Amino acid sequence: MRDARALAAALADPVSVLAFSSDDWTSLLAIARAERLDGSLAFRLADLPLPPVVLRALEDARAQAEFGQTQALWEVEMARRVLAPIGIAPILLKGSAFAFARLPAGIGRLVGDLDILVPRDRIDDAEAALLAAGFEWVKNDDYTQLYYRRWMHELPPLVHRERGSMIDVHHTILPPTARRTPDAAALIGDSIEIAPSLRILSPPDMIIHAVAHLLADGDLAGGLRNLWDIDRLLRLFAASADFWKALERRAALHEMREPLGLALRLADRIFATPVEPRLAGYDRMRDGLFVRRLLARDGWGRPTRPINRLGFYVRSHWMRMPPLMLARHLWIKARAT
Amino acid sequence: MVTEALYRSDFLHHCRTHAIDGMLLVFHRPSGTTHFLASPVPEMLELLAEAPSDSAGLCRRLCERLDVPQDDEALAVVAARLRDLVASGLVQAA
Amino acid sequence: MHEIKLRVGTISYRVASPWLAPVAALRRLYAGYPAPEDGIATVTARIGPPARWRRWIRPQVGIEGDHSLPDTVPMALRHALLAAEMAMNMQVALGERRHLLLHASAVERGGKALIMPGESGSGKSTLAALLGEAGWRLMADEFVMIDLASGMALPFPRAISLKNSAIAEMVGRIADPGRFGPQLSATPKGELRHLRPNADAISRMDEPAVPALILFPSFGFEAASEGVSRSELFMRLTEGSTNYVALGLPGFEALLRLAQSVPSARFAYPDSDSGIAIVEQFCAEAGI
Amino acid sequence: MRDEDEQPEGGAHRADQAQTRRAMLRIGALGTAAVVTIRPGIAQAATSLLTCSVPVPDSANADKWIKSDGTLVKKNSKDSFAPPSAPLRGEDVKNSLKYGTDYPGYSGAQTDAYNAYIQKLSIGKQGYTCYASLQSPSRQ
Repeated sequence: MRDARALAAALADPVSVLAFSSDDWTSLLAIARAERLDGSLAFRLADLPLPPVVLRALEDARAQAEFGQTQALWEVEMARRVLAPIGIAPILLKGSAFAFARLPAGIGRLVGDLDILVPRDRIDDAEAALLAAGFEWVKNDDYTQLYYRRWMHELPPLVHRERGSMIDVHHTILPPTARRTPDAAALIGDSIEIAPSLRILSPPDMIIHAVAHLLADGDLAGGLRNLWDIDRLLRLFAASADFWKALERRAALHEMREPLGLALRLADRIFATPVEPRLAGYDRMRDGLFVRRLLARDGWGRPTRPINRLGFYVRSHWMRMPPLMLARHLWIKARAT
Repeated sequence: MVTEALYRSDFLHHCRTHAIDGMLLVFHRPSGTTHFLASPVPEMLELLAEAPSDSAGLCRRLCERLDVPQDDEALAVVAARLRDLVASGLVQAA
Repeated sequence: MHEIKLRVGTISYRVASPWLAPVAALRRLYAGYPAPEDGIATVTARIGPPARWRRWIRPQVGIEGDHSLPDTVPMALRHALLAAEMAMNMQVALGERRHLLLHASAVERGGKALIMPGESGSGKSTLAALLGEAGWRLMADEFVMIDLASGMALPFPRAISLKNSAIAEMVGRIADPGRFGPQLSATPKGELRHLRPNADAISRMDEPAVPALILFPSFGFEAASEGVSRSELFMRLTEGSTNYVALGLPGFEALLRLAQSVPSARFAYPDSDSGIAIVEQFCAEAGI
Repeated sequence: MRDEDEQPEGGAHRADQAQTRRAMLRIGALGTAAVVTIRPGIAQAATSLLTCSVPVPDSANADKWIKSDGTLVKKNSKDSFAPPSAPLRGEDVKNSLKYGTDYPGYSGAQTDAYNAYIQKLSIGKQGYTCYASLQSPSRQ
């Protein structure tokens, strides 16, 4: 296998694996693990007649995913116990939200750190409560602290000193230096209470955040998994009437029309996700670059296409920072390593 | 006067337990963690599972159950062990 | 990329490298091992240059694969075989989710397994290698897998890493030089040489055994021994297990069963002969 | 191979128990942990030479405290420190010995005592292999 296309096909259309040779299986498993999609793959291929040795490998991935979900839900509960008493109902983001709400995007998904969104005027209270409950800074040097507090949309990451788990506390979904400014108050205003003192984003905002996470805020590392989230969410949400209209309104409100269109086109091209053509817009020349970047993985699970990757790395920083700041940031990073 | 927090635990419901070498070995399902608990922690958990208490109330009930006199030292120890239990998630403020 | 596929117990490996030499060395070391079931390797271990130019200029080898740890320190190319072995270990340590992993060596006699957990330097590998040539079947030198449902110990007879003085000791006892890998000098673990388990260990790699005794060796002391309580046994086995926590309740049940039913002791020994004598004495008591 | 589940019977034992119950509600009892949680082994086995750890003190002396010169003494002894709650990470030990950094969560005086203990480790002691591997410049 020369890229991750077979993995994308296996996720979107599981029977495509029935024609696999033994070498194809080895490569598929390596690529799926590298893209952190092995758990999702294991659930997608669950009921197929597969070679026993493959079934056992997928069983490992499924067990790992289930353990991850237990841990993620426990971290949510521990955060709730810290924040509820001071009147903060955090909005769960990404994997934790999918797991807690039992959304299809959460099935088999690896959940990393706990990401939560809190109102900006409560972020100092949240920080103080978490520090008092055993969380500490991962990096406590002046530059990191200043960098996050001035330029980022979240606190510097916190790690729990006993449990070793990490929490990212956001006050919006894009850095203030980004060219687009999502409406944080609207994200919070439209959020849904899913359990006492716990909330998730509304369905359209959940898509907008997934898009921001995929395109506007990163170098596309882990992009295939983020795009798979979008596919799973869209297939669920699109069933309700007026969803696409609501999505369009929210995209305009959050200044995310263009990235949303790109994400929809990518989901369509890679996972054959049913999307609203008008929102997706026409294919652009550069869409192909994104597709290549998202699938850049060889049959041994190694990253490929370094030039393309480098371009996306610089792009990710470019999008977040004015050029002079970028130069300063890359200089400090370079000296630190 | 400050109202003292109430603590509760649904420890028996959430845990698989096993007595071993005078300690209690506990597998806590919601967190997936394993704990070794030494006295008086298992007794405190049992009491909190029966009924929520504040720290002082728990100390009184614990000393009754263990048949030892209650004093300031016992109060301090119970308060400290409660903090450990809250940190581990086995007990939460009600 | 060059690659070799082989099966060790329940693990079907593909080991890949951009250099031919380490793969050729693995082929010699693992001669006689079976191919993966249905020809499908499900675990990829890799070694590779940590940066592109490192493939050519003062080459260095990074430890990679399906599962990897950040910040593992790359090694010199002449230690590539060790790096490949570590990459294979790492896949099991980080990826295994169907069996409880114990960081231990194990040998079997009469269907009963003696399990020897220990840190590196405790002598667990050397003792297992010696016993494996003296009437016991070698099951594992690094990882013992405990089946979650049956509680049986499953073999994982990878090549044994002999370190420092253990090398000469085994060379003196084993007639077939073909079973030894190349001598690796000044590795992070000192002098190192791999030893292929004997034909019996390889041909019976699918044959489980009942855990019957757990001994914690420590090398380099006056001979002494003492019992290990059930709670300490439980705790120590979790310390050496890389997947105990991830297995959840089934892992707890399997480990508790082990800690409740298998007798355990620790012992110190000054040299191999007295180590083996102590082990045999314990085994006689435990009816192995 | 003893079995500590077996408990002796009798009145003397019951009196002992009452004493033990009292003792565990004394301030002194707070020196030992009553909740010990098992944390994931961080792939120690696979990468022991890259990421090893040093238990302070070794498990046979787990209840001892450490004096500033690194010797082990009975717990609560004067001028001694409680051991760290977990084995010290090889990486932290290296940084502490090389750059004088404190162990995360421990004071400078505690760090010095732990380092004095580590530097006295001899072959065969728990943690020695790790300590030795950190000393060798070729093993960075």
